[in-house]
Amino acid sequence: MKISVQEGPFDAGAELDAFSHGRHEVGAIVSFTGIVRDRAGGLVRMEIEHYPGMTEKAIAEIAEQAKARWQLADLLVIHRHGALPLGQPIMMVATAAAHRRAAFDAAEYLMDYLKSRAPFWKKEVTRTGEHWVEATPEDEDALSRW
Amino acid sequence: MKISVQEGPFDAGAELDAFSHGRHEVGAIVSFTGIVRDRAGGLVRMEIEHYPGMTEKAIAEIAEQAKARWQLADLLVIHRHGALPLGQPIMMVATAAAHRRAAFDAAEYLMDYLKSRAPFWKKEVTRTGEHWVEATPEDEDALSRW
Amino acid sequence: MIDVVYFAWVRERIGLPRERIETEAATVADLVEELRGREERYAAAFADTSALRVALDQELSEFDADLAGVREVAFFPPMTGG
Amino acid sequence: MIDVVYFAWVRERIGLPRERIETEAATVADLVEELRGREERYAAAFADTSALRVALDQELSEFDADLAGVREVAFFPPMTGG
Repeated sequence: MKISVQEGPFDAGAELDAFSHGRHEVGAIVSFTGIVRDRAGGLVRMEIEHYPGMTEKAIAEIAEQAKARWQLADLLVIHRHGALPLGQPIMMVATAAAHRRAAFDAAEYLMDYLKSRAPFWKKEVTRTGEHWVEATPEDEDALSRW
Repeated sequence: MKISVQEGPFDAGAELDAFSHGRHEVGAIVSFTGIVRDRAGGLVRMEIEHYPGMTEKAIAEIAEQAKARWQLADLLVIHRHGALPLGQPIMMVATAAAHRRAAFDAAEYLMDYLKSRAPFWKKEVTRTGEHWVEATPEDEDALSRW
Repeated sequence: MIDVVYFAWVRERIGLPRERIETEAATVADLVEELRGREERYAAAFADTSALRVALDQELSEFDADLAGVREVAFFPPMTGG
Repeated sequence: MIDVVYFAWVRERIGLPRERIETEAATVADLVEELRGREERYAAAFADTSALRVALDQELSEFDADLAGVREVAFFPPMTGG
């Protein structure tokens, strides 16, 4: 199980290959990559703040729950903080399971919980100003699925 | 949109990187990799037969439906045929969308339909014999979600 | 004349991947009946058509479908890709 | 003595990321009341606690939670990771 909270970039393809390498016990690997997107137009960069210490603990807890619930062979969580330019990967999760449904569900669970329960905050810096991204009711509603 | 039905191996990480590169319009990329797994014990290799001509048409149709339904920015399907050793990637799908829910749902849809509607048949060759993998009622039931 | 192709265990039971058949069969079911009457290996392959799928000119179809204008009929078990 | 930390727009409104506070507050709500009374920037940051989340010693908690034994209180808006 790899969990990394980091300022530097990562290579999603290399991470996926390392995560998948030599697996004989799993049939299904799912990955999710979140990318800095220009939602409103004019985005210059995304700034991600986090709560060092709590972040790692919160992610580890979410990861342990996913691992136990779907009997995952393995999982991966990488989340960046700091200033990220447009088009850059923000974060990634990967799950390895015997069957595809477990791998998909666990990856969605990780994403839903990371979004609303891990202490990260996103600020969008555009050509005309900057503002904190607001959590939506859908983010919270997503948790009720689980 | 990349669709490939091929005998040779592929590198899931390199495919994911190529698929993700330079995307400014999407926030979410999901990938699925299916791997040859030793289900019963004693697996020597998996042999995948397909129906050349129909395979490509069936996959293209499934892909077009997913692309339209979830307004995907892009998608990728790679499926191998021939003899595959244990631990090797059999196939891969990837989806790119503005939001994570669309990317996840479209990837699951692609998998569910590729499994039951694209003309591939798997034979497991074990140390004690060989047998064709049977479709399960769950495979067909999975389609009713959509 | 129609091309008939077989996959997976249907191919193995019949013992060949493809053949060209002279037939007057109007529907897939008629063709299956005709093939069943040929030899034991065909009877074995087509014993239970609920375990089989059929494609006409590379499109999934049904056993009651019409064969008029069809050039290629394929018989195979349910798919197991992915 | 308790460490109070702020994140995102809470940090920006109050104008500092962390401070050490001498307090007798029994609950998070008591502490919020005390901070509100300090200066306008605190009143602004804590105007609507339904828009805020609180963590005690790095675990998510509630505004009616007890502060006994707590070393670090964090205030921040709902998370927006992922």
